[in-house]
Amino acid sequence: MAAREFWKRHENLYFALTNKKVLIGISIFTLMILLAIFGPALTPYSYDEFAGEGYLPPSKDHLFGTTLMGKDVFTRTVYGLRSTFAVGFIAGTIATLIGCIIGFLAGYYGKWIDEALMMITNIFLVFPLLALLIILAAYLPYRGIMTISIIVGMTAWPWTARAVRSQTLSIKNQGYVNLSRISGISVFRILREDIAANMFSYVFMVYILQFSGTILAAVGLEFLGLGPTQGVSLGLVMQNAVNWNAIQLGLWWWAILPGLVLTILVVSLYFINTGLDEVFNPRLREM
Amino acid sequence: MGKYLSKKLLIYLITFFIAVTINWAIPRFMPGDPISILLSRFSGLEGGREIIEGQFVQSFGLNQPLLTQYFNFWRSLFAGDLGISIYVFPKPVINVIKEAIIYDIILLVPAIILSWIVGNKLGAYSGVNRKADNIMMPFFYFLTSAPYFWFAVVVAFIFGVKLAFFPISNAYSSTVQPGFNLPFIFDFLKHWFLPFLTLFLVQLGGWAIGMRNMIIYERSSNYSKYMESLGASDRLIRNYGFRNGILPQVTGLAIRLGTVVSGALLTEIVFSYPGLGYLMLRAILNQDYFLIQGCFLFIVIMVLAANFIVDIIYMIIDPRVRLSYSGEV
Amino acid sequence: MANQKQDSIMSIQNLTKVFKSGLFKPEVTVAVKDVSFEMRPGTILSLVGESGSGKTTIGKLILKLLQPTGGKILYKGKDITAIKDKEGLKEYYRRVQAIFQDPFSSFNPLYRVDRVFDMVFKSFLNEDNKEEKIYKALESVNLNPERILNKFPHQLSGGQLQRLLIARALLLDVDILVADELISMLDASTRIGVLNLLVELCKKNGMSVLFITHDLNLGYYVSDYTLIMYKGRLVERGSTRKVYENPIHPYTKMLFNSVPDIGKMWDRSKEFLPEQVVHDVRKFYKENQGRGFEEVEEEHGVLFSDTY
Amino acid sequence: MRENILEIRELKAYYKILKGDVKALDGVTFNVRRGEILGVAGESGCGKSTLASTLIYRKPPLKYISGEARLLGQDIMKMPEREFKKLRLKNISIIPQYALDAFSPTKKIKTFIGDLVSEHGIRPNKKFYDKVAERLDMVNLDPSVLNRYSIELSGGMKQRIIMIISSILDPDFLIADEITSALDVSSQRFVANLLANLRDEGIIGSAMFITHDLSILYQIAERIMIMYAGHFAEIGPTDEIVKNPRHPYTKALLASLPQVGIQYKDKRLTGIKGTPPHLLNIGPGCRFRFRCPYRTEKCEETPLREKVNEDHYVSCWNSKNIGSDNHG
Repeated sequence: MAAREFWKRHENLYFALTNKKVLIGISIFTLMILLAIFGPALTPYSYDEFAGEGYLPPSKDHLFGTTLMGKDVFTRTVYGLRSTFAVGFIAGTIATLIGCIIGFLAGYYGKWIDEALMMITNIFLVFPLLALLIILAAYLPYRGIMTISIIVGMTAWPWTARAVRSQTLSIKNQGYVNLSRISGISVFRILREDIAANMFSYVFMVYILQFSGTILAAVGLEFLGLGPTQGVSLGLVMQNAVNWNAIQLGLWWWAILPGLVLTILVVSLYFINTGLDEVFNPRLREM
Repeated sequence: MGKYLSKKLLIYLITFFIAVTINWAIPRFMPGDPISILLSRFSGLEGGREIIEGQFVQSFGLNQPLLTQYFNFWRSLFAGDLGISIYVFPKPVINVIKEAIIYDIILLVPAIILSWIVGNKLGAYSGVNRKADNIMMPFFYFLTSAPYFWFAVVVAFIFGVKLAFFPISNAYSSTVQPGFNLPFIFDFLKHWFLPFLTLFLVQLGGWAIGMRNMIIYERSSNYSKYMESLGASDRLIRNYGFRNGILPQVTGLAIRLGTVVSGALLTEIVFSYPGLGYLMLRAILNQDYFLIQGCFLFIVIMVLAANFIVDIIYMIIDPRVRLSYSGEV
Repeated sequence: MANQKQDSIMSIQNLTKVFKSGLFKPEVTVAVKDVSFEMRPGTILSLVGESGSGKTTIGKLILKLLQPTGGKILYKGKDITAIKDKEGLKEYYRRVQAIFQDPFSSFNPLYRVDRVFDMVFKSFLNEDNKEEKIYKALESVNLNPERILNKFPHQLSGGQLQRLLIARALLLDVDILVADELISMLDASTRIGVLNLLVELCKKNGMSVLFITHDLNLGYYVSDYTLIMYKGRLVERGSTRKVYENPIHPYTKMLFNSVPDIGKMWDRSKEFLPEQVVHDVRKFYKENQGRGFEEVEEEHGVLFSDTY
Repeated sequence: MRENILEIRELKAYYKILKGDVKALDGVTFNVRRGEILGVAGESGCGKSTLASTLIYRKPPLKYISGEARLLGQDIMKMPEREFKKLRLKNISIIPQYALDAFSPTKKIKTFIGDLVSEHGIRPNKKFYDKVAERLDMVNLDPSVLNRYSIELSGGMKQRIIMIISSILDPDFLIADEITSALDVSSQRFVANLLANLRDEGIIGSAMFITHDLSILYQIAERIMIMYAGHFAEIGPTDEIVKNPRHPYTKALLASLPQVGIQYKDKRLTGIKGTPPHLLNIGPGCRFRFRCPYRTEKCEETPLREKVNEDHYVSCWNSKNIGSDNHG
């Protein structure tokens, strides 16, 4: 009986956990996280070590084969995955936070604050961000994961700000916000309990998209050789492969497998997002 | 209508202004003293002394106050002076870029337009046909999740290496004579095809998913219900839904232009296709800051121009904007 | 009107609200223009108008959810537009409250309905005997506390939720209650109960109620005074009986002619066009040029021309 | 007696959802005659809008269960969709509740009308648009509105245009679903009158006017049907229903109706205590019994429809005890 009450109250959670897309997405995502955490412990090599002969196709010893020089591609991939997750978490969080704050302020206060913030947002929106990132990164001689995440996060927020703004606008006009205002509740509490709390599910979905978006942006930078100056990243692995003409030489495992892992990771995030979309918008559920 | 366009134009002007300002500011204020790196690189080249005299003392004007430097920067910009390239020394950056940008245009314009059209059609079909939906959707998700350059590698490997149908680097073979002759055009198209295919396919997924959701959404809208109540056929209702679903897709095009252009830059690198992306990589590897900045500026201009075109199209197809009932896009 | 001023608890004077949108070429909408009236304890004032007439804006201005562009709102003689600080605002809301149109949107769906009581206790009231006070208030609006408290809004009906908000106003023992279309979302059979309750409590506790409505029949049923709004203007004002029995402004006349009423058939032989009223009003203003808002009899005033 | 355009017998349609059946329309019987406007009234959730959907736009989860609905003699419930499509707009049509939102934002009104009639094999030529212009004139609109988009029109204009569109092929039976609810008082009167004019001019054969507002029905309906919680309650000539209601719900509904001339100080109106029952998997029995002052043990059974007067039918076990003395 209690269980039933629980599901009745958390109907959306129930739908989320019975949604095929969400389940598949979460499973793959979890698998990837486990791979990033425990992967390095599973492989006997380190990412920069010459682990064996070069030009080895995938085998039991080298799951993803070896590079031309004999580095273990699997090892490089799992280490790269770590850095990818780190970028996704940090940059995704930064972008979501900035987007939410700007969207909140614009939507809640309206008037010239709204006009000004939306002007800035629209400018960022039309700016080709990769170009901006390139120019920023190109002039930074030393770049860590943190630096990359921050510059990616600082440029990825505009669409979030727009989305959050329109959500705030629609919630702001709900009667309960006005009721809270005339109940002598502080603006901070209204923002937290009436607006933010009701936007939580929405913001969560935004975060998922930011996570995948920032990962892709960061990998693009890495591929240009503008990623972290130390360590290994998925983009760097692929850049090496292209620079060394891996595909022309037939080392497809080097050029393709690390990117495939990344693509699957992004697909899983999309699955979670669309699944949740179906949960929160019953109109899409019918299909 | 005028209000809508002027508001957009204002945003683009401000964006351009900011881009130029960034270009001016970055070498001056970034850590690591990039200007001294530039100076030292030039001084090693033949004729580098004159460049240093000309560029740095006059237009760069490093010994002048910042504000004057800033105005001088704008002045030389309008004179078309973006500096001298190191990578292809001593060519002016503007000429280097002019030669490269044509490749971006012939790659991007067909890829964007075709992908948008085909993607929308497929998405609309997927939105009304459950069976097709189940088969196509995972594929679309895969496409839209793939990084451009990785997908380029996959395409190059399959079509260029395994099947060996198409060449996978450069814009044309060194054996053909560039010009309006058939062998050259054929050779050119062969080189063009794979980068085009990459850009076409990766975008396709996003458009298809977007249109599919729009069609489902429009299908449950009130006008659809009304039309069905009055005996309109599925075909007509679908056409109406498509017509309305197109609007957000055009807006989506504007929003995604930046990403697509970025994707094209990376794709060019994989295929050594000599557009701005490939040029930029060379510039980065050679620490050719003038060229990096020139590329940056032109990418911004390209995206802004494309945005403006999309805005005009949007205005034409959405009566609400045309009649000034809504300024939002 | 002389004695009206004496015991009025709130006085609205020449209230004007203009909305501007857009930073560069602002679009200007005049929502409320030069509206004046008084509110007295123990009376219900109905503010009648169609959509876009500015009636809801007036409610929001009184509640300080919007800032007026011009004019004054005096509460016990003090201009409330001057209240800026948190304490002053709290003090004001201690006595001036509202109930909004949509009962379901008046409650944050994530919290139990008790939250509306918790909020007022935290802000305004002494927490001693909190539960007892809430029980008493709920019982006086004919709600069974056991069945209401600890529930989520979607578990209750619209009528129950609106009663709950009336109970909230009762707890605060408010002077002024703005009831913005509070029953328009309720069904015929349930809304009369809520309405009766509102009138009863108004009379018993000496509340002054601003009953904002588009429904003339409901306005007539509950109110002592009536204000008719048209395009941001107060066009007719007075004791309900007088306004209803002897409407003078063409807009008011049109409203009374078109309200459906059981027992009184519309005259279908006469052509009736809603657009006609615009011309009628223009003509009326033109004929009475130079005149402004005038009292035609005791407790009955009419706007004769908008170009005074 | 005039010809029946629509004959409904024991019609049932449920919303089939995960948790079971929502019995929103549960056994309704009535006729609509040529030339009449039948008013259907009741509060939200009484099944009046479900009735409209069942007749013209059935989409999951709403499902037809049993009973029949004969339009000009043909049972439209069992008719294949392809055939029924041909009857729409020509024989049966609807002015939907969401009329103000029934336009496609990117099509001109002219295109919209033209596309709709083309589906029924009618060429939208000059002659056709002349007819449209004539109809627009009837609602005091200039033919130039045809070249406009819906965003350029006011609410009242949209409502009128939808009424013209829905009746453009002179349907025998027109469902008017809450056509006055979203409008201001002044437009309400115009729109309600317009419905009656369409009927008077013979443009529509008959209409079913669904609304929660009894006082509007009083103005234009010949007969009124009252529904409660998916059940038929009462049907009869307008005057009968208003002056001599025989169902306790009708009586209570009328007693709760404010009218100009009645003030709280003079006469206290009474509401109905409680709320309508939830219709999910609801069992048999009179559905009003939970709120009914006349309730007896018999009410645990679903009441039968019986004739109480000429043209006046009620579903209530105690209708005989409900006097005709206290209203009117």
